[in-house]
Amino acid sequence: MAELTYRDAVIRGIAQEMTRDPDVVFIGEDIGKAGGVFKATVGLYDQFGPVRVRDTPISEQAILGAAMGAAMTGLKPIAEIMFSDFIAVCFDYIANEFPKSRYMSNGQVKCPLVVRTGNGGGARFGAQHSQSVENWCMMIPGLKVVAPSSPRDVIGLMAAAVRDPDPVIFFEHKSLYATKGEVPDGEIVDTLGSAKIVRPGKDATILALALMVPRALAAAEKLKSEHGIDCEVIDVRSLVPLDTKTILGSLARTHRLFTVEENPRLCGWGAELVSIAADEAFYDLDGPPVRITTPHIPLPAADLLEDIALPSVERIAERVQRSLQS
Amino acid sequence: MAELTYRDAVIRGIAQEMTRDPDVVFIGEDIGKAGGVFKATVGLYDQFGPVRVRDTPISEQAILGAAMGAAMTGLKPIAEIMFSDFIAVCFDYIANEFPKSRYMSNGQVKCPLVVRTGNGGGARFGAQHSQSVENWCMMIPGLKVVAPSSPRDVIGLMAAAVRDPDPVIFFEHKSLYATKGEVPDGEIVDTLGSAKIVRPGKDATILALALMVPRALAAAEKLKSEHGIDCEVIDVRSLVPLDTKTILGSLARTHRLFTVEENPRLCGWGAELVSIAADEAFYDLDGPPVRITTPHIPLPAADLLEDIALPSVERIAERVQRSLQS
Amino acid sequence: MAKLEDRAPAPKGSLNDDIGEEKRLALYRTQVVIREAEQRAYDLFLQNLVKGTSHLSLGQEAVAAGFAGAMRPGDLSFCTYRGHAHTLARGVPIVQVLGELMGRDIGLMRGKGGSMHLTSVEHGVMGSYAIIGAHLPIACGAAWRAQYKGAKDVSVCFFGDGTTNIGAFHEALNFAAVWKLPVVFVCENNLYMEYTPISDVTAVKHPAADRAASYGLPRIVIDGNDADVVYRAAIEAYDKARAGGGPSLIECMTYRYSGHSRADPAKYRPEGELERWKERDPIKLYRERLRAFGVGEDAILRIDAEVKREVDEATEQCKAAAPPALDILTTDVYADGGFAWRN
Amino acid sequence: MAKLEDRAPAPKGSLNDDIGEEKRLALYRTQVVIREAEQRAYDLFLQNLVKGTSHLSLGQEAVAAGFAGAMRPGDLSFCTYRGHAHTLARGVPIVQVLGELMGRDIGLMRGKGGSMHLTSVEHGVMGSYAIIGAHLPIACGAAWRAQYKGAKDVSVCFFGDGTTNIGAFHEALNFAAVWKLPVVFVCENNLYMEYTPISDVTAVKHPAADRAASYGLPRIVIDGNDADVVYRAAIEAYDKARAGGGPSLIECMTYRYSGHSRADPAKYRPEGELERWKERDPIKLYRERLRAFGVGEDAILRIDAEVKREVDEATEQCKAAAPPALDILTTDVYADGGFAWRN
Ligand SMILES: Cc1ncc(C[n+]2csc(CCOP(=O)(O)OP(=O)(O)O)c2C)c(N)n1
Ligand SMILES: Cc1ncc(C[n+]2csc(CCOP(=O)(O)OP(=O)(O)O)c2C)c(N)n1
Ligand SMILES: [Mg+2]
Ligand SMILES: [Mg+2]
Repeated sequence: MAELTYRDAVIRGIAQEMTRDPDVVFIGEDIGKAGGVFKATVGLYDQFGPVRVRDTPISEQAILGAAMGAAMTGLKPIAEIMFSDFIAVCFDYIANEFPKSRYMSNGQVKCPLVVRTGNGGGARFGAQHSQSVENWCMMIPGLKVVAPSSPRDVIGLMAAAVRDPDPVIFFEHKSLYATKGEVPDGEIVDTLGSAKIVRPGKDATILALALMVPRALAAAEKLKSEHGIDCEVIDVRSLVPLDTKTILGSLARTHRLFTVEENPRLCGWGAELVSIAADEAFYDLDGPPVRITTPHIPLPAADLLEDIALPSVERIAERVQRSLQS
Repeated sequence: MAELTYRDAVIRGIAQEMTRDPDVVFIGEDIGKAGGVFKATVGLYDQFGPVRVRDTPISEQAILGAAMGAAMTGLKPIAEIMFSDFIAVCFDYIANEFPKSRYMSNGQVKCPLVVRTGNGGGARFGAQHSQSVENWCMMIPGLKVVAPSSPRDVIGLMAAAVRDPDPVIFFEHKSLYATKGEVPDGEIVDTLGSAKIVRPGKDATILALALMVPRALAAAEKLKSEHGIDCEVIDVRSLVPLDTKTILGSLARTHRLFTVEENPRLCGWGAELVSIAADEAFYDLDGPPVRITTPHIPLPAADLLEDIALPSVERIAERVQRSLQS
Repeated sequence: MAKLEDRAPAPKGSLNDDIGEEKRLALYRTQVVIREAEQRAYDLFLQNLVKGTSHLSLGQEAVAAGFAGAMRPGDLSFCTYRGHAHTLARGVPIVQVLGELMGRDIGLMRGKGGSMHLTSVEHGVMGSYAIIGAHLPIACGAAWRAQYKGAKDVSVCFFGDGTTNIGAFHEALNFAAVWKLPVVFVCENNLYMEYTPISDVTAVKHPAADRAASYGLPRIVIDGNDADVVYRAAIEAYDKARAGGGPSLIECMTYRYSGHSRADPAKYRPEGELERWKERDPIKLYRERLRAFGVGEDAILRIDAEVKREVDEATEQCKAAAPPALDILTTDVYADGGFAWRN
Repeated sequence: MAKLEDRAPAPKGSLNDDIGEEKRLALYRTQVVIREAEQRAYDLFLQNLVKGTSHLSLGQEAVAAGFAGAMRPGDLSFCTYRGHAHTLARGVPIVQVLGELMGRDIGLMRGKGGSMHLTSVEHGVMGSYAIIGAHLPIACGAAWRAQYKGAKDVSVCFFGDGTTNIGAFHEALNFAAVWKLPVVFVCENNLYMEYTPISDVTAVKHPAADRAASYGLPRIVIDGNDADVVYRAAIEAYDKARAGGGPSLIECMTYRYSGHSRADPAKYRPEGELERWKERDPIKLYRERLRAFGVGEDAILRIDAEVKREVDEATEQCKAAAPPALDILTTDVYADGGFAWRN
């Protein structure tokens, strides 16, 4: 056991997989010699050399296209898209190429690659560098989508993503890079598609992802101590595959559902989960399922504005309390 | 009154607005001299000349970027993206530029433009030319999103879109181009953000969009004649702004909700509407809200496969009947 | 024939020069296979047996034949929606191509991909891509894998003149050049995008070649209607790539006879243009060369007849073939064979 | 100083040549404004009064001063995240720029945009764009409007060397060239992307200029540290644009003194590089020229002092300023002033 930052967990996760499998290669902008703009790849260039850890031009389409061509023909590439907002400049690969090649070719083409990217707000970077865009990927058939909230999950899910035979979009949360957590020694390998009950409870189920997990947990503590409300908090971890068993199982016990999303309101993973619950667990629900989200706005840069945009511990707690006690 | 095809309605809608306002200009690939690959812009080049109707290179980013720059500085551009799947190659403008410029500039920058694009399946074009991608846009704060189902709505909503001061993504359905409908003479101007009850009914509310509207209507007739089930069918028409009043109003009368979506399952507009209903009209619902969608797959090319992928009249009717009579 | 001045003169040589008789007969046969199969595909549209769209390479056969003819097994082809020709040229059976166009179970992808997405990994056809430009970076990736693994295969990426104006072209070319990847970019300049002349929308005369210098590459324009010229240019580029010399960008001047796709009657072409290009029809030209080099008429006719029979047989087989089983609708979305996105 | 050989020799001339004294003093002042304001911004980071990120143009002042100095009112600037300099150069008050960086209500966009998105439509600063390459097509659009309306304004688009490898660069350049748009593309080649030397990832030596021919444009490389050289190149390009001669692409050789952004200590630079560039510091160079041309020391010192005072005052004003009202969080998403996406 050691305490590690989320940032260092990224390094360790990639290193673990590159050590294991010589076909794992890693490319992106400034990821090599410079160690990445978030310092989340420091040392990999020295450890694995310039052939396996390779700096690219500012050419996101070339980065993802090259990753795909390499994946199709036998490598296991990890490609970095520096900020997840930039997925928009290479979205054709995300939406039309990676996820459709296997299907269109009737199974002939494989695409085992990982796109890792810095997601989310909190750093006062403004509207084009702060978005949570995991929904841009979740809605595309053929992709897998994960978003770890802890250093341990970073390593375990990274390993699972790299070993997975399908394209995986791996969302690292920029505001979690500096956070710390306990990480066991030795190899860590998780499985995609398993949610984690991070706080058991009986009065309501709160689903959260990435940066929203610690906030949901804090809100749950607050609800407990201030209102005696006992919430179960689930870290969804993997949007595709989606662990509906764990989620619906929790709902069957608590009978109330809340989702906490950092992304803007419309068509988020919260909407998907609420819809699944409303359809499949309608008679389990004792009250309306509620989505707590960032409002449907671009993100502002100023700190005070950004702070009230993203769901906060207070807002989560207030909304859950109001809903349960109305 | 005249009978017009949906295709000709596109031409008439654009012509109406170009005649009205000399600042309306129209660009895209093969839209001018050649009249468009769907023949939905035939005659505009001759009528308005090469300065106002302008063929572009295959440069979707340049097309949308140019439209934006022109819109910011005083023109009212209509830009065509030939197939909506290609939004993926210029998604940065859709996701990061158009919708954020006004907000980031604290209201200084305006972006009054229309992107019209051929959306949807049914033409056996395969996975990269058949998608329904209105959700790619609906989830982005700052955009408006419409998808007409009839020739009359094509003209009216086109006029509303062109006159709107915000960026509007206008989804024309490829499989509707050849369909016909009555269209009044003279100028037609609709409003964005109003849904239409296209069939009143009392037993359930069925929400549909674009190609799914005629199918939902046919399914409603089938349900009526075969099972005595009387469904209200609503053509959503505009995803943003969203006419939740009409939709929730209907639900308050029928107490059951069905959405019929052509797009793949996850995070669609159906999920958004089910979530809104589950949250705000929970106690109106007499049973689970149900989404009828294309499965979460890329689209196949072969006709028989494509036919079973998209929601059909039979599938809609069967699903509604099963749900209501269980 | 505005661009004739760019063409190399017809190659000198003899039957047993660097290309040789056997290869020449193979190049001829490939061109005839493409011609006959494409023409058949067109007939099948008219009979409404091919659904959806389809993009033919009639008139452009020499490009496909020359580049594929110069490949070794293991070399990889990356095609566009206009990919029947390149797929056939790698030896994919006609019946599988026509079967795919007709949406039959014997189709190359059992109808799941359709005309625009022909793929046969077994034959090195690594996919046909229908979003303009997308496959140029993908071909870079395959070439990167070859470089990384020390493999000697070359990735060959085909695309049209119109494709040179999209961003992915630029990114791929720079990327390939900087990493010195064994990839060959082949621009089939048939003078048109869908319906718009490439010269209306391009800042330079030769949309690919005139930009090669932007990537530190030599300017190469060849006669794309002469399979020998194409073959030699291909060999040279492949050799360079295999030797670690990096990418090439080759612009082939050619012309498509039919419309852009099934829906297009091609009325935008100036009068006489088609006819002038047909005078330099690649198959006619090649047949004349074979004759001039002394190949007997019977050998030529034998090939013609064999191919004709093959196409006829494939057609009948496809017509009689079953549609795909409907349960493949949801197979092969993910590597586990299914489409489950949840438990 | 690897690229010195590309530089034009220092301009000959005198105080009352084509540029003239008044303009020269204005160019000098603009450079000093940028230098002082940027250095202040940096100090304010260190005091944690500027949050988020920030990209300074220290060392690159001559480019901004020269291009803005040659503009007329009504000409439009399109900037990147490294846009403070170009914004200030158009006359936007320092207090509004620093206020925006500090997230105050008096900020140019009341804190909603932040350092990377400075916009002042009133001053012709049509936005700062933080996605590499995005604004090149947007600038084309503004120029298209000018062409369409018969207006005589020019759109000027600034970007870095690294931006030349992204697809949007290519699309915009071709588009502008084909439509002969009155747009001037200005590449500030400061030798680095974020941390990676541009030469490591680019197939040609001059990432912009060596590609001009791909768009039928002349190759232009200038000394970006000499405001006179920049000014003259700007005038020439603007004149061409206004006369209907179409776009220009100008590569300015320059160097940034600080890291890429706030977070970057810039350790990747070879030893001595920074020092060598500082020998040709644009402000030092310009001050020397003014002196050589006979401008009195007092005039120079007066400008320095005035600017210093302005920056000090702006700083105090910003420190004392209120944060934005929280209700602006949801304003101006749509043109109706709000964010309602439903009724
Ligand atoms: C990104 C994108 N934009 C537009 C299209 C529509 N489209 C298909 S083929 C084509 C013309 C391509 O011209 P060219 O590259 O010359 O190839 P050719 O068809 O002549 O072989 C266009 C515009 C597309 N498939 N993808
Ligand atoms: C599409 C995209 N990719 C990557 C980035 C991250 N990024 C911001 S600045 C930068 C370097 C840009 O270098 P250059 O164009 O030379 O401009 P400079 O910063 O040197 O002024 C990068 C990679 C981005 N903002 N957008
Ligand atoms: Mg072409
Ligand atoms: Mg730079």
